[in-house]
Amino acid sequence: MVTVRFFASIKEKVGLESIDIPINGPTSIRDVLNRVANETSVDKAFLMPGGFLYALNQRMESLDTPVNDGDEIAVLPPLSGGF
Amino acid sequence: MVTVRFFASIKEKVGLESIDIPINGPTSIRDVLNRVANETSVDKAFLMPGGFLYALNQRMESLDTPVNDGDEIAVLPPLSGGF
Amino acid sequence: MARLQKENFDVGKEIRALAEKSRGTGGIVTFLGTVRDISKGHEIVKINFESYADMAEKELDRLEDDAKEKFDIIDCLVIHRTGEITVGENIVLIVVTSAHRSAAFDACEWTIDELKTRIPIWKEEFTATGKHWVEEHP
Amino acid sequence: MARLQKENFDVGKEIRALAEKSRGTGGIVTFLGTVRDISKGHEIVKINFESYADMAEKELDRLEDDAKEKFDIIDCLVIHRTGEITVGENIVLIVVTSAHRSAAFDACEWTIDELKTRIPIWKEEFTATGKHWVEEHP
Repeated sequence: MVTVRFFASIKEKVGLESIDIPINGPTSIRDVLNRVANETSVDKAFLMPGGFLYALNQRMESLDTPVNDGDEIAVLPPLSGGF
Repeated sequence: MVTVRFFASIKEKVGLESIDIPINGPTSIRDVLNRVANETSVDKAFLMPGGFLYALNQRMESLDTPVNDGDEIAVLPPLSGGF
Repeated sequence: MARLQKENFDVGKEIRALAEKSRGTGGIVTFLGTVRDISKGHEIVKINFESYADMAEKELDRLEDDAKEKFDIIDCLVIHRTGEITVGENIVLIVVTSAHRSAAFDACEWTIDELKTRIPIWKEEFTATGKHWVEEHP
Repeated sequence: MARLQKENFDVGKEIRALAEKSRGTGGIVTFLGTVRDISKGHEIVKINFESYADMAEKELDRLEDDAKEKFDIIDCLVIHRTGEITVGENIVLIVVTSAHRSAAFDACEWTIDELKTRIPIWKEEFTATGKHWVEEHP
């Protein structure tokens, strides 16, 4: 099982703060997000539009990074901290 | 008459805060400082070593700038404001 | 140690505390970001910052460490507020102490630039006509 | 309006006052110079700043005006202390407010660099073994 967390505009559009996805065998962040799309009404292209960042256990990673049971993935829309 | 003011290390070495120099006809800052050297024990080269700044009526000027009766000249050793 | 906090901060107090950590401090460069009244032509009522808090705190600490490694500075402090903030109020503070002012300026500017690209924080603007997330969507 | 003064200044208060002059302020860059404990290998007890006060005040005002003309900033404040100052205490403060942080950094760094070349102020250092004027004699 991995937990996928959503923030800001993505959280509002998905309608969830997070979702748990069971995994079996070798799985990447991209695989998990495809599963999120299958199990919700959310489009793949919406979760992976090309300009988002993804964190695995609170570190930025690419979509191809492998995930393990117990990991936390976060979908990060374009950042706007600062001022 | 013009007043010549001294600051910091120059004031200590000249032993004066200021000196009044009478002038007649066309006179430059350099002329006035030569007169200061003549009327005190201070060397010309000490007042005009090449790295000082000079102010006329509180504006930086070159040694060749003409002065008029009532003007204030200041001999400024290398500045060290800031921190 | 970086801080992510809801509460406001006292700029003078933070600068003093960091400067007093080292008597070798000669130059202190500070960047303070506050809430502007206008954003892209819209009058702002207030803003709200959401964060991925656990990650943002770790990344802010890393940002301080990276600044200290990259530049010839003594110390670096970053504070970022979250939650609702009104016009004119403080958002973010970066303080850099150094013996050399040029390194302090470079480090402070680098740190605010980096912060905007690395720290998972999102801004929501509230205007007279509604609210929206500030994201340059691809 | 620049200030040359014997009294200390409250950094937080000065920043707040300048920022509040314009609600368009988003980024505020500050340079604070304090007295270091060591100067060229000598341990400093205190320092003393002498100034050509009338001229220094005028030049400080001009410096603020020049910064505002040269850079895309909202406002610029310069304060320089005179007289005796002990280790760790404030000497000089430059605050630049701007809508654009990059201009604020450039303006603040330019202003402290210029200050050192234009303002008739001289520093006397007091060490355990005596005192001397800080001048790079030609």
